[in-house]
Amino acid sequence: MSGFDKVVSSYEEAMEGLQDDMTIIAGGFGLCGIPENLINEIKRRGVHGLTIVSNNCGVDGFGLGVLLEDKQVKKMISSYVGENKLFEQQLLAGELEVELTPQGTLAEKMRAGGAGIPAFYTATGYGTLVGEGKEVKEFNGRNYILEEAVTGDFAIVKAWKADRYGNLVYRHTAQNFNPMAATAGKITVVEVEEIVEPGELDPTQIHTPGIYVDRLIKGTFEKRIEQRTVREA
Amino acid sequence: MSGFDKVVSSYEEAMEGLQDDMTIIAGGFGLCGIPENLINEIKRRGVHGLTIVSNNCGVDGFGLGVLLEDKQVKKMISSYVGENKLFEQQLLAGELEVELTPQGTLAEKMRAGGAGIPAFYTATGYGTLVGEGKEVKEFNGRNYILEEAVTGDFAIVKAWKADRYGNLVYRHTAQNFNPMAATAGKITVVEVEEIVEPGELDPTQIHTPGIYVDRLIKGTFEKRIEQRTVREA
Amino acid sequence: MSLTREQLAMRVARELEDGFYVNLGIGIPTLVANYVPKGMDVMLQSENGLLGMGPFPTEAEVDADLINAGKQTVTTIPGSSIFSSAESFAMIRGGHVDLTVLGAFEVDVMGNIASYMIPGKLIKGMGGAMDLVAGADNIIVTMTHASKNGDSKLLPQCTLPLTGAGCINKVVTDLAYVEIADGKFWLKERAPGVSVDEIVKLTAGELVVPEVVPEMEF
Amino acid sequence: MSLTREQLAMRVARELEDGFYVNLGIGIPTLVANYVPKGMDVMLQSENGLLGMGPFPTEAEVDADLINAGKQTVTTIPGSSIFSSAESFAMIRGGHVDLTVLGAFEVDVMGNIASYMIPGKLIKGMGGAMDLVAGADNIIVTMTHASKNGDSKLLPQCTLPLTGAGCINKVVTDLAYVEIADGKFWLKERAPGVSVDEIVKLTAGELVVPEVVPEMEF
Repeated sequence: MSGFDKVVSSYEEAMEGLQDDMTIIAGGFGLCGIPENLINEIKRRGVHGLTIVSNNCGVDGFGLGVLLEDKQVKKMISSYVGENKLFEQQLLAGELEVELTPQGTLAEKMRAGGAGIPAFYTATGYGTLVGEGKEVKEFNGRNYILEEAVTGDFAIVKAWKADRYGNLVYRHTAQNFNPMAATAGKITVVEVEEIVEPGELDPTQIHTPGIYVDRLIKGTFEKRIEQRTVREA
Repeated sequence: MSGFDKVVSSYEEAMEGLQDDMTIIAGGFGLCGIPENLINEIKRRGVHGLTIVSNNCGVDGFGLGVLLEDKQVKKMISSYVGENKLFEQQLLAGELEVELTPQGTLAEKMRAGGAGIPAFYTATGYGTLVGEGKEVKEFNGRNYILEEAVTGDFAIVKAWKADRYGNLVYRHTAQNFNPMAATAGKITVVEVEEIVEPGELDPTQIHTPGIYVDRLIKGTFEKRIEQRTVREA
Repeated sequence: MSLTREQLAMRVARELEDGFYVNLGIGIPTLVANYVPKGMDVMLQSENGLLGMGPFPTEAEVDADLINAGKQTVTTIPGSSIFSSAESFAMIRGGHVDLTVLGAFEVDVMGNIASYMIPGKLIKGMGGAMDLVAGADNIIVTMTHASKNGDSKLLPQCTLPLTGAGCINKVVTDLAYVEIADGKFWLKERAPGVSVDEIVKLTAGELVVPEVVPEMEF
Repeated sequence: MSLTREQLAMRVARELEDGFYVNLGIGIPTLVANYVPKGMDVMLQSENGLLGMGPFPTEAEVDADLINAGKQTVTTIPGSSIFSSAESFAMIRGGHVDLTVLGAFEVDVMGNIASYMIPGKLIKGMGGAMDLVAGADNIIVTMTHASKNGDSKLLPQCTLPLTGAGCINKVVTDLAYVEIADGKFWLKERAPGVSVDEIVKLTAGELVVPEVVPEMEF
């Protein structure tokens, strides 16, 4: 295949180059659309001092929560955390730092990071703790705060289908933060459920163009459900 | 149908409320994916003093160029103009003002306008005429200029297919500026080639969600080609 | 009698209009979807990236890849769309959502809201709430008028860390419907059988009481 | 002999690498696509919103909805993707395009480039050029070394309005391949049969000339 073939043959290869103290941008919302196996590979590698940019931090024993077990995470940049006990323990013990960031601001910071926008103004968080110490500017009579972009040494992403060139399609709301994460990594690693040949995906229906993707691997997924809510049939 | 049915029955109804001195954001790149019939309706209405935000200004007798015939346009905010003689004449006669804006900055200004981002930093244009008089800020050792969002009283958009709720799908590179334009109008009017029932479009494959669309009409299109380049079969 | 959770939701539902795109927070706000008036359609926005949320799935329909902002499994309705979280908050921040309903710990006469953090307790984060209150023109806060100890939640100034500043102008409590303007609360309606005196007693911020305060009807 | 248009394109093409995403400007840069080395794949980005541009269509394939940034009808290759102009410039501004090739009127020793505007002539606009030069780390400018009047285009300081400041470090002219660093031009290669003296004479900005200047081979 050509130089555009992004497929790698093992999870070890997928995360090659990951080192202590790196920043990782992760897709996923709750446990939906998270790169389960890439997270497990990070755990296996035993790197420490990580900064993780992700909306949430998984649960005990699943998702990003597994990285807490060996205290691999130094800092979380998230909008909502604390769905697991280890997280709470390490936070209260001062072993873990959290930078709470509004969900929409977090999504936009990732997009900005990938799009070469170093900073943008938003009304979100003005007049709150989130706005403290940030530049304020008035536009049309309203106050906004300046938020800076985020980028990562790695981005880890879960998609549904990909072609070998790394063009990605997400399934339902498993899309969430994944498209922005994919743009914001120096090295973007994607795991998917199915890999097809270039040309099999409709060019106008690709969620993430392959230009953002460095490595691609096919995995199998547990897809654990956090809140299983059902109605009578 | 429900309150989400955006379909109107005439072009007159589609552009109802358009007045002198309004700002209109238009989709399209060159003559590709332009809202041909909505432009013609603006001409028919004879409103004047318009500010038009569009990457280009059409050609003599087609696209936005027709609005020059009766001097309806006060100001163009564009990245590339002057593909027609009337434009040049009116510009040189001081009857028309042009605010040249880099193409990527223009696209981002429209997106920002729709997304509640009043301004963003970009390196594009720093140290050039575009950057003059704009705020400069350094991030990671590089200088960036602050660019403000644009919004319009109306946005006019051309899509391929829509459902009655205004969910839109674009065809090939006729997408271009249309998705951002759609988000940036106080009133967003869309013309399409085909209207289907809600549920017929795949929810994960919609380019513009219907929430951005106020009025929807089915039209027929000339789709003039600016540079017809072909190879031997 | 103070309103039940269902009555709170019913009262909020009266603010709906046909064709509204609505974001409903967790808890009582979620119940509002059950009381959409007949002949009216609203479409629910879930900030993780879904417009046109349907009911919970049947056991057979459950799909781990289709959840709402509360991480619950859901379905979609015909005409729905699914998109990234950046697009979702572009919608919210850009003011395209017609109505946002959310709970709160406190509101004050300046339209400030505190809803995500109680110092000393574990802080889980604001999720999308700060974006929602900053992005919407039309927000309804639903909450009890006072705590179980009788401490008012409608204050001269919020005591807890804010979720948003100067962004709230409608509050539906179990005792009253109150609007916020010009640095004051304005009593508009009272719950059936609840006296104006009781509302006044449990409202710590300045409350303007008109001569006649209509009783809500259900 | 100064390089032909085709030789200019061939020389630029040597900077390509397998798997490069490349944006080619109008004119000579477009020709580079014809000289991609054997066994190497590159993918062409067109800034209106297309990655994976193919050749011109046959008469039967012509589609008004499928054009490139030069407004020419084109085709797509397998593995292409099509997206909005905002997404396209996110790619460009974010530095994801591996190589940008464009023409210019002037460059100078500080890496400034002037390419879109000649005062006194009708100004058509910069299109995507300012975004391209600001977004790419790896840019090659192709142009003639001097005007027909013999005026150098490699200057101590650009005289025309800039397209970008401090962003150019590689220039392929019809006479030479020159790099820009530390406020100087650095002569790296000369066109076949072109003397170093001639290059020096036609380079107005400070030019560092090494002892040996290899001749390009074609």
